[in-house]
Amino acid sequence: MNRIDQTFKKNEKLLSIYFSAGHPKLEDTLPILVALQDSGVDMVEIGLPFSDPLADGPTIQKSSTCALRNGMTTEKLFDQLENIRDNIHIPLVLMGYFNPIMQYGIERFCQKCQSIGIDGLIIPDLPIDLYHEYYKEVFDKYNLYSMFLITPQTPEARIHFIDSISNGFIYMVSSASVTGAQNTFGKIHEDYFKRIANMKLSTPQIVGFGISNASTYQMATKYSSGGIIGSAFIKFLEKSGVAAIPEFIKSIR
Amino acid sequence: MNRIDQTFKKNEKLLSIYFSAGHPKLEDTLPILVALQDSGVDMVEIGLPFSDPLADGPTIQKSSTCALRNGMTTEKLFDQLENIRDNIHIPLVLMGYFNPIMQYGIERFCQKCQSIGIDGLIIPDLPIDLYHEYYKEVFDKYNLYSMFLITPQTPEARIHFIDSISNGFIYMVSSASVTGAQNTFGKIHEDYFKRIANMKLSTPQIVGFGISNASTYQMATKYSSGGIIGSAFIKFLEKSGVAAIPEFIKSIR
Amino acid sequence: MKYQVDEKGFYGDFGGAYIPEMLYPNVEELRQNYIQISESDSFKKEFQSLLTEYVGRPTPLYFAERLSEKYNTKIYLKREDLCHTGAHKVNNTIGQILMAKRLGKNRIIAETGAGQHGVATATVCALMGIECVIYMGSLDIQRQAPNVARMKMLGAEVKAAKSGSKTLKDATNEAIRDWINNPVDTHYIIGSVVGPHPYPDMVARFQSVISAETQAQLLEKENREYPDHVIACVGGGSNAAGLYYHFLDNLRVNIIAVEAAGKGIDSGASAATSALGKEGIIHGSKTLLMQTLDGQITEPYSISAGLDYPGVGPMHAHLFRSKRAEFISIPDQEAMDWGLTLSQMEGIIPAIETAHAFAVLDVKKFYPDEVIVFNCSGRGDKDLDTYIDHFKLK
Amino acid sequence: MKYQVDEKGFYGDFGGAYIPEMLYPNVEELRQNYIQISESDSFKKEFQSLLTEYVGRPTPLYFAERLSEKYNTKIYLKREDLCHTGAHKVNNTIGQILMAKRLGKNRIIAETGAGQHGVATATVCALMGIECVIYMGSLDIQRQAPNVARMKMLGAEVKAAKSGSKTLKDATNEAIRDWINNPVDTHYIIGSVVGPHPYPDMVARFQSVISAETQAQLLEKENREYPDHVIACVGGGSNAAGLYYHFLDNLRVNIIAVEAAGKGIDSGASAATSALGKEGIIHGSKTLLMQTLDGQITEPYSISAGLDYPGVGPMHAHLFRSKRAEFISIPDQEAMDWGLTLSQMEGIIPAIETAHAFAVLDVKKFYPDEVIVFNCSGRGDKDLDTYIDHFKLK
Ligand SMILES: Cc1ncc(COP(=O)(O)O)c(C=O)c1O
Ligand SMILES: Cc1ncc(COP(=O)(O)O)c(C=O)c1O
Repeated sequence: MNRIDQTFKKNEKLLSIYFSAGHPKLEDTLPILVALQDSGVDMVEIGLPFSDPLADGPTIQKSSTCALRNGMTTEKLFDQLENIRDNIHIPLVLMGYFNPIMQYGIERFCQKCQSIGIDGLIIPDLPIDLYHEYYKEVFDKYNLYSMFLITPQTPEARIHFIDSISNGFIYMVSSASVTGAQNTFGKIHEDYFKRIANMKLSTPQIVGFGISNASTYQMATKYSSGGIIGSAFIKFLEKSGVAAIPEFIKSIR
Repeated sequence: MNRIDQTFKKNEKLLSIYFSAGHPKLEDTLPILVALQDSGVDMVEIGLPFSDPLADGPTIQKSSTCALRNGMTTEKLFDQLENIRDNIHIPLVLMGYFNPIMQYGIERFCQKCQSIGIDGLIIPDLPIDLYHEYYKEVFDKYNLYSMFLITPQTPEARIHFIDSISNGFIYMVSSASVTGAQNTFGKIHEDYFKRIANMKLSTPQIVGFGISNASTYQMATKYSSGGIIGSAFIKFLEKSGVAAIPEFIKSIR
Repeated sequence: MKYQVDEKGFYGDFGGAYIPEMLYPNVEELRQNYIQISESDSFKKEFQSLLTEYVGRPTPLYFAERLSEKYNTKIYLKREDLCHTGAHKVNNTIGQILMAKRLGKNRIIAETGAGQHGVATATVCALMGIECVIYMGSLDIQRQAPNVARMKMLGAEVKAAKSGSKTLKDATNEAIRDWINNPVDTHYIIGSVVGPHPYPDMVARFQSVISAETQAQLLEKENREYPDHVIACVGGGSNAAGLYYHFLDNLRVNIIAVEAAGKGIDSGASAATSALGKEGIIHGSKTLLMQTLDGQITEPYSISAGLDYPGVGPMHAHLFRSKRAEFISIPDQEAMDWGLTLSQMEGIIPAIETAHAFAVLDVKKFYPDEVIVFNCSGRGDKDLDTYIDHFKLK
Repeated sequence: MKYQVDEKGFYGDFGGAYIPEMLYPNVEELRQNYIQISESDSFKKEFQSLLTEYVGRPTPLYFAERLSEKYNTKIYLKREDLCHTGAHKVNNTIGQILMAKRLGKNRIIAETGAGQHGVATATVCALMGIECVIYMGSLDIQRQAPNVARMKMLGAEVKAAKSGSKTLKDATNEAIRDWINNPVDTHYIIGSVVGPHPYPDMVARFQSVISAETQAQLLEKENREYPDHVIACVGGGSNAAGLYYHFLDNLRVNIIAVEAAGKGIDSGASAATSALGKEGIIHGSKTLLMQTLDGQITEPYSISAGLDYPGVGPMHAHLFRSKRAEFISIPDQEAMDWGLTLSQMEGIIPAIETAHAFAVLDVKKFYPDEVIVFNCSGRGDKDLDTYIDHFKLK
């Protein structure tokens, strides 16, 4: 069983963290992963940095640019993760734009992920339709989950379609926006979370984009199976460093 | 008999001087006239300054602008000339653009000229055709001569026409150009002077534009009845002042 | 009453050719030939073909929907701003360069204020491979920098006129002086319906394509060949003459001419010739003219370089005196505001000259079923700096 | 071989819609409706009427006599520079604003490089009274200042994109982010044949008026509906797509695409995508793309902001790979020289983008009886500062 599914079995509400590999420092990937696991985080999304991250807000853009400037590459990341499963047992998801993956070679990329022990991929600019038609087969071959996004604007029929062919979880974008921390969720958000919860989808949902603190995390997970924190974590990391990670996680739950 | 005709009777070769009234100083008109007469100049053209002297080169333009800035006006000039004939007996010609004359009132202007003792007018932007048709009558009424220009480009037939209705003299522009001193006349000029001389016109010709020194004056008057010096005189005046005028005239002939 | 030029080159009391003898051969040559040449089949064919293929004519007669709605009347814009080089000026320079070629001239001079005429002249000279010298007031060189750059790109020499107000009037003086100095091979392309006869008439004829097209376009759009009002700004008056031309004798058409009031008619900084001018002579033509009591020509002022001229063409002087046209003057501020309004309501950034014309909408009341044709004489690219400064858009 | 888009949004191997789910509703809504809407009678009528009455179409197909003589072949210029706002870009923005209105959108965003698309977008938004936000790289904001001023005059908000190379690519990223953030009422008017399906096809259709007119005009002038060569510069590729459109399947027509070599293909400062690019994904579309081995998109370079883009539209990638079109790349210096040449030989100051296309005349030999159509995609007013600096014309 995929570690993602196992985790959902074990936990009522997941806390997942996103960071851009290679930022703040090129060699921070491992220390960050260890610190996150040790702090009780349930799952991690490792960002493969991209020059033109068009679904991301300023914080992740900046961390991405910085990581590239530090020398991060696909090859380098795989090197860093080579023996990751010696230490890390929580599910790991790679999050990256499609072009670098294409250039690496999609099959080669999937193969590598499997060999390392990556559990799944989130590719924001690979829509489910194209995935389904052209790439699913390869992903399946290497036992990689591919997770897809839904937003407040995603039509109901499409949500059901996504649900029907998803594995792992559905990445529920909290509001129509690029990534970026928000301080509060309002009634619109709650209504949307409720609406999706009421759809009783078969794939669990995790809320992402805009969770920044305990209150937004709580609100997000009231109706879903978990929350992903990205920008807020990256900002914290930049300010307080890897050693302070447990502090951040404790502030969330 | 008009003083202009008398002068041509008396002199083989005329020397005529142009200056802008009101320049270098507003009250220079009389002193300049006296100095010119005393130096043996045969005729003087008094420039009535105009804001837009489009047939004039930089030197006369500048003296014109300066005169206006000094406060010269048509009224003022007439005041200055009011009793001129008490002292000055050589022919005096007013040279000015048509607009200020129009604004003064053409008949009134002519009347005033007559009463002062002006002998004629040169109005560079009043072509002979329009003069002939609309204004000659008034000029004649007040016994004012009006002198017209010819240039190297003036067609022969037109020269004959101009000759036929001119009085006083024909103002022979030395070359196709606005006013402005030249250092030498070349073969082209000489050919042109000869050509006109050979036409045996009934009106005497005086060469103007480009006479600056003894040699250009001599060349100009070899085939004509006189020469007019403007820009070169104005430049001298500006540099050396009214008192030095005899010096300038001596340098010419 | 006759509104076209007579045989002697006059519009009523105005016009003629008050020129120094040095210009006589050139002007006379032109006078004797301009009609015969411009009416010849070969000229007409070449002229028309360049207007179509090169200039991009016919220009649209555009129904301005949002403006019409706001002012509750029918507003059409004759889109001279779409002409190659960005203003009506090129209609005339195309005509004159063909004229110059037929007269055997191989050097062109011109004056320019806003630079539009200079660019249009440099353009046709490049097209024909003819040497080109443009005179421009040194003040205008500063305030219309993009057009100076364009003239240079086109290979023209731009000479600064530094006398007087350093604007259009002085550039014209300099051009005339150049012509005097180069009487044989040079043609002077005057940029408006000013100057000695036959220029006003010749330029008006070349520009009359504007009203000829308007007639045909109105027939299609409004089922009649004429509008109720034609409105144009007047610097020298060429775009206005072009728009009015075929409507001059149709008294059902109300003619409105818009002059630049500058900082206000009584401010001492204005270019509203009809209001402030008297009969006089400027640049070879008897016309209305801003001048001192003494007959010295006044330095005009307008924020728009193309209207910054102390005279108007003799046709316009005649239209004013005969009351055939209604003259309105518009201050800088209102013109500028209309530049912005037209930009934001119709997506057309007009030349500041052009913007003056539209300000009539705030001054005069029109009826819902009236048809108004504005001459959108030029685009505002050359004026961007002025607009930006004025509206602090930076 | 088929050169038009297929049902799935691909041109051969290229195209598709590689977009974040957040954009799905908007892109899908467009995909489902764009053909039906743009083929409807009411749309066609309104589109055509605005092209005619507002943009000034048809643009002339101008026979460049001096150029033809010099190169001893028949050279025609399709005069898109005469379009309202000064380039072909407005054909597309007119189409898209009508599309946006029919889709019920009340806010428009766009990216711009040279600023021409930004101006064209701001213009149609002003025309329709719709809010408009333009993203522009902060480097481009500097080097295309006149267009920035124009956008502001037209009431658009210009937002600087400060990431990456601070040029077109980054402005496009920012626009996409805006669209993600404003998914309901906003339409994104992409300015070239790039982006996710259906944009490349939709934009190409709106621009295809260029080749439709060219066909009719050639029939009149050359007695046949097609030329021997069509030549256009390619940034994203919209003016090229417009010119090629109706000739794609006519194999007698040789298609030449001109890219910007910048400081030279091997200099590391270039925008010659076909020479330097590999298959990849940019802005939602699979196409040729300049990138590192690792798949990071390379910062392109060209002196002309409108060609300074690391990709090409998927149609062009397909034309390149299938060898249907010949791709040539031209360095800055030669493009600049041609800007001056065209100015001084034909009186047309081209956009620097456009100038690239003409440099083909120095690279390829044409025969005397061949008919060549260049797309004169835009005028050079926006580039005057660059020209002046480059040629030290001041
Ligand atoms: C756009 C535009 N409109 C109007 C004018 C004024 O000239 P005219 O009155 O001759 O049309 C100019 C002069 O440069 C101009 O550029
Ligand atoms: C005049 C002109 N030509 C060409 C281009 C390049 O765009 P495209 O390749 O989409 O025609 C631009 C872009 O701004 C432009 O302004």
